[in-house]
Amino acid sequence: MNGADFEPRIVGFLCNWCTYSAADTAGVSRMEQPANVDIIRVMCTGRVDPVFVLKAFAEGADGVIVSGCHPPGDCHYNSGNYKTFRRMPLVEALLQQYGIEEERFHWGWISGAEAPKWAQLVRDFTEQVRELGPLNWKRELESKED
Amino acid sequence: MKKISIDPITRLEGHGRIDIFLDEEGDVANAYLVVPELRGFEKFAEGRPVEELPRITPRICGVCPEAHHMASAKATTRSITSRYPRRAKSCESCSTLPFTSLTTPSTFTSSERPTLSWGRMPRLPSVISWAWSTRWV
Amino acid sequence: MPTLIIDGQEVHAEEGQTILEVARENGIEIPTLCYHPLLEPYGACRLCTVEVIRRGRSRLETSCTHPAWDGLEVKTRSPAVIEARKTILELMLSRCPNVPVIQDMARDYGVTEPPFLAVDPDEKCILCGLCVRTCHELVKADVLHFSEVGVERRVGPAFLEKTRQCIGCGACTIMCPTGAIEIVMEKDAIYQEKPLGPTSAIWVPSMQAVPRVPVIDTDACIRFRQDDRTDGEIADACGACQMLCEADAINFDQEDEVIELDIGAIVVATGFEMWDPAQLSQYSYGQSPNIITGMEFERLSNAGGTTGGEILTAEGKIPEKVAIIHCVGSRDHNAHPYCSRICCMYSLKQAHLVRDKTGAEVYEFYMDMRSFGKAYEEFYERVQEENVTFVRGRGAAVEMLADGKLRVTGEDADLGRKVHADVDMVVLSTAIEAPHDADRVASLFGLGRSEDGFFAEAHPKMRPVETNTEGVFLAGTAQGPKDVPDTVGHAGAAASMALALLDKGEVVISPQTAVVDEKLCSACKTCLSLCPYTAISYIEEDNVARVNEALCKGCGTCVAACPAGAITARHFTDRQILAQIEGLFRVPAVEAETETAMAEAEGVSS
Amino acid sequence: MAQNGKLKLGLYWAASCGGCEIAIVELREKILDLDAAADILFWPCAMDFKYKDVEAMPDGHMDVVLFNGAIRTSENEEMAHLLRKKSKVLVAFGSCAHEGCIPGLANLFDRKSIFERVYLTSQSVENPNKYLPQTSYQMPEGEIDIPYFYNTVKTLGQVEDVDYFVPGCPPQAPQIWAVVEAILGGNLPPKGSVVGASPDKTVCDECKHNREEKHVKKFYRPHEIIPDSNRCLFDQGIICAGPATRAGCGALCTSVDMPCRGCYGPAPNVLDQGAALLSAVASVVDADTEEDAARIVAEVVDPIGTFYRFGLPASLLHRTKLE
Repeated sequence: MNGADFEPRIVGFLCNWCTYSAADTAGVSRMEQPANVDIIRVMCTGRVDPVFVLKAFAEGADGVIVSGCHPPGDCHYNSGNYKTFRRMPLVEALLQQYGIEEERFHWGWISGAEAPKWAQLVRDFTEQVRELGPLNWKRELESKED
Repeated sequence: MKKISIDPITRLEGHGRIDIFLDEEGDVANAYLVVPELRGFEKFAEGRPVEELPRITPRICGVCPEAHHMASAKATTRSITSRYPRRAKSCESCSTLPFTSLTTPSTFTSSERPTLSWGRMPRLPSVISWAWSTRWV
Repeated sequence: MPTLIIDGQEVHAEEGQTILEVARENGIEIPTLCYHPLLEPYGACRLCTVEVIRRGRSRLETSCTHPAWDGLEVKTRSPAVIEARKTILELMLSRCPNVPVIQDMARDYGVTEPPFLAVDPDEKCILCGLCVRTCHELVKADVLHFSEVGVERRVGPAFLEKTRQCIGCGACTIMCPTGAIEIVMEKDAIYQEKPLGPTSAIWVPSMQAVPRVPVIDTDACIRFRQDDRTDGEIADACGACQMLCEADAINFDQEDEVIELDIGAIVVATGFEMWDPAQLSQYSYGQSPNIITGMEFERLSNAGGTTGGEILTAEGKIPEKVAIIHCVGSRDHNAHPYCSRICCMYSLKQAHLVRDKTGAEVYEFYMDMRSFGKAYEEFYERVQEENVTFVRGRGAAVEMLADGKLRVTGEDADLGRKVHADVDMVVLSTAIEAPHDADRVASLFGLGRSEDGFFAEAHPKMRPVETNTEGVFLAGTAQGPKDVPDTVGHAGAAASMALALLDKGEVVISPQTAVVDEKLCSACKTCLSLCPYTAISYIEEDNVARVNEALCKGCGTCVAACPAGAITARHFTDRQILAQIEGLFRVPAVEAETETAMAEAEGVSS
Repeated sequence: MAQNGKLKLGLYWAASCGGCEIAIVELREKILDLDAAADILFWPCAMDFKYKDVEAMPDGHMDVVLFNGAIRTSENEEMAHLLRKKSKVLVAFGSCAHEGCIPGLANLFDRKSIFERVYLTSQSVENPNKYLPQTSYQMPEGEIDIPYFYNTVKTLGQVEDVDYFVPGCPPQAPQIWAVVEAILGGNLPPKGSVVGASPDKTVCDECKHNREEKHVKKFYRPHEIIPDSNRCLFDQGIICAGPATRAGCGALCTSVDMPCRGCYGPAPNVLDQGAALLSAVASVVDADTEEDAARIVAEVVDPIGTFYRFGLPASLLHRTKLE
C-alpha cells in the first residue's frame, strides 16, 4: 500500500486562535491542499496533552501535526505555546524511541495570518508521510504480536 | 518411551519442569530440566541510564533482590567514579547482612543442615561499620 | 510693637526686625549688595548705611544689621548718608572698576571715575561674603570661606583647592551681586546627562505638564544627595526651595507609597518610548550635537526651552540648511518593521517651524508621505508650498564633514540616483516603540503582546480596545503607534468600556474553564507555575489546587500538565478529545453495514 | 466457598520474579489469619500443586486467584486462560500483571534481539553452536517442548478478563491485607477497579517533602545532586514519578530521598502514565525560548525508560515499532 495508492491519515491538533483560523482561512480562500489532515480543535496548543499524540498514533494515524501561535508574543493565552515548546521536543524524543519516524510528527507555529503556510504544510507533510508509507500502529501490533 | 513430566517444579523461586524419559524396563533413561521462562534483562538493560540498573536488576529475582541490587549498585558506582565515600563503602559491605539474616535462622534452627562456617559470615568490622552507618546515615 | 520714624514717616515694626526690613516693607528704598532676605545680615558692603537718631544722638549704622527699636528715627537719604555711600562706592569702584552693578550705583551717587587705580581691573569680588553665607547657611556645604587677610583677603574653598564637597549647585553664582562667581562645566559634571544644558534640581516636567507641579530630581538635589556629598556630616542641607515656597508645598519627607485599591476595571495606557537612533550607526547620532531627534527638536523649538524657542545649532547660530530624515528606526528591518504613524506629520510640522522661524532651507528625506488623517494632506500641501525640498527615498546616512557641516546621503527614488545634502542640522524622526518594561506590565495584567512589542488587543478589527484579560482595556500607544486624535478616540473608548463594565456590575466569562476534581488532586503543585493568569492557587486548608474560574481563560495548559488527571477543561475534556481521535479511526457502524451489504450484494451478483 | 466455609484461594506467577510471593510472606503473622480464612488450592512457589491438578478442577472452582507476573510466553497466556476458567474472581496482582512492570521494558526490543543477546552475545554464555530456544526439540529419548516466547510482553488484562487489579512492585503488605479483608468480607468495589491502593490520590499525597511552585532549570541524575531532604525532589530537578503515580505505597522511595519510580501505575483518571508524567515534567521546565527548552528536555536521556519504567506494556503504544 505504498506510493500513490496510499492516502495517509494525519491528525492535526490546532489552536483555536492561530493555526485553526489559518486553516479556516486557507479553506475559505480555496487554497489547494490535500484532504488527509483531520483537524481537532483545541483552545491552545498548551492544551495538547502528549497523550493525544500517542492516542492518535495508537488509533492508526500515520502522522500528527501540533500547531499553534508563534512564540513569544503571539499566544492568545500569553504563554500556552511555551508549554508546547517545552513538551513537544520530549514527545518527539519519545516517539523516536518508540520507532516512529520523526517525519511523522510535526509541531510548529502558524499564525492566523499565515493561511498559505498552513496549506503548504499540509501539502508537504502529506507527501512526507506518504513517502514513509503507512504506520498503522494498531494493525501492525496485532499482526506482529507473536 | 514413556515420558513423565513434573510440571511445574514447585517450592522454589523460578519456573521449571522436569521431563523424565523411562525406558522399556521402567528405568529412567534420561531426565531433562526444562526452563520455560525468560525475560531478557540482559537485553532491555541496554540503553537505560546506568544509575537505573540498581532498580531494574532486583526484579531478576524478588526473593534475593539484594544480591542483584548490590551487584549493579557496585558496578554503577565504579562506572561513575573510582573514589567514593567511606560511608558508601560501609553501606556496601553491610549489604550481605540482610541475606545472612534471611538464612541464619534456618542455619541455626534446622538440625539436619550443616551450619555455615563463620568464614562465610560477614566480617566483624563490616558489622560494626553497618551499625555505625545505620545510626548516622 | 516697636514704632519708629523713617524719613519722617511713622512705621510699625515686628519684634526682631531690622531697620532695612522695616524700610523695605514700607516701600522705602535702601541700596544693598550683600543683603539677602534668606541669610543672616552681615553688614559687609555697608551700602545700606543710614543715619539713626536715638535719644537725640545721631549715628551712621548699617540698616541691615541694626534692630528696629522702638522710638528710633531713621534717615535714609540725609546728606551724611549720601556722603558715606558715595565714599563707599568710590572705594568699591576703585576695587572693581568694571562691574556694571557697581558702576550703575556709583553713577547714581555721582561717582563716574574711580578715584584710585585698580590693582586688578577685572576684579569683580567685593568680599561681601554673600556667597560664603549662602554656602554655609543655605546649602550647608561649607565649601566657600574667606581666606587670607588684609589686601590678600579672598573667597574660595579651603586652601583654594577643588573639593568634592562642591557639587556646583550654583547657589553662590545666583547670590553673587557682582557676578564674580562662574560655574565652569567639567566633563564629568552631572549636567552632561542633560544634553540641552543645565537645569536646577527642581523643575516642572514640561511646559504643558498637567498638573503643573514641580518635581525634585533627587539625584541632583543637594538635600537628597547630602549624604554622599558630605559623608553624612551635614543635616538638612539647602532647603532653599522650602524656605522660599509661600504655599509651604515642599515636603522632603514625601516618599513613594503603595496604595491598594479595589477596582473593577483597568485601563492600561503605558504609552511608548522613543527608539534610540544610536542603535543604527549610519545616523551618527550622538557624535555631533547638531544631529538631534524629533523629540529634541521639540524641546529646542519650545518657547520654554533653553533657547527660548529659537532654533539654533549647538554653536548658537541660526542654521542655514536643515535636513529631516523620516522613518529612522521605523519601516526598517534592522530596527522596527512597522510604521510609527506619527513621524510624517510631526516632521512636516517641524519643517514648517524651521521655515517659519529661521527661513533655513529644509530637506525632507521621506519614503512615503503618510498624511492620512483629517486635514493632514492639506497641511502637507501647505508645507510643500513653503518651499521645503522633499526627497523621496530613505535618508541613508549622516556623516560629519571637516567644515562642521553634516552630509546627509540618500537615494532619490524619483530621480533614481544617490543624492546628498550638506546641512547644519539634522533632525531624525525616530520610531516609537513599546516601553522596555512592557513585558513586566504584560505579565502583571495578563496581557498578550503582538509581534511589534505593543500590547495585543482582543481582536485587531472588532475589539481594538479590549484585551484577553477581562476588565483590562488598552488606551493609546500602549496598543500600537497612534497620533493624538487616534489616541484621544481610543482612550475615550477604553474609558467608556471601563465605565460600561462598572455600571453593569458583573462580568461575563467564557464557560471554557478548568476545574479541579479535588478528590483526585494530591497537591503536587505542578500546575501552579503554568497558569498565565495565576488562576490556580494552592488552598492550604484543603491541601488541593483550586481554579479561580473568574480568572481562568480556559487555555487548558494546566489540564494537559496535570499528572494526576485531576484537572478537567470544560468543553475540551480529555474524554471528548480522545473520543474525537477514536471517532476519526472508527468506521461508523452505518457505513460498515453498508459496506458489508454491498460486498454481499456483489457476492450474490457474481 | 468450600464446605468448611473457607475461601478457596489460588496464587500463580507468570513472568514474575517471585517478589509478589515474598510480599505475601511479608504479611508475617497475619499469614496465619489468611491460612485460617482460606484454603490454598494452588501456589507453585510455596506448595506442591501441578498444573494437572488445576486442570482437573471444575470451572469456577477457586473463589479468588491472585495472578502475578506478566504474559511473556505462550505458557503464561495458557495459564491465564486456565485460571480464568477455574476461578470466580481473577486478580491481576502486582505491577507485572497490572501493567507489565520492569520486564515490560523488553517491549523496547523484539524476540530476535533478546535471544541474540541472551544466548549468543552475553559475556557469560558459551554457546559455540549458536543454539537458540526452539519451541520443540527432538531429543534421542523423545520430544521436549518449551513455550513460545512472544515478541511483546502483555499484561494480564490484555489477554484475559480481569476482575481486579492490585498495583505495586511489589504490593505493600498492609495493602495486600486490606485486599484480603475486602475479599473475605465480600465488600469489593465494581469489577475492573484497582484495589489495594488509594482510590483517588497520587504519591504526593503521602510524600512528606515540601512542595512549591515548580521551575526546573536542569534535570539532575542521581549522581549529580545530593537532594535536600525537606524539599520536593521534583522541585529540585530530579524526575520523580510521584505526581503521576497512584498512592498506596506510603511514599517509600521518597521517604529515603529516592525519587518515585511509578510502580503503582497511573492515577485513577489517567489513560497513560508515561504521557502524564512527561507532560508534567516538560511543562515545568523553566525555559522561555525554544532553544533553552530543547536543551533542558534533552537532559532526559531515556524517555521511555524514564516515563514508562513500570508501564510500557500497558501504555497506549504498548511497545516499540516492530520491523
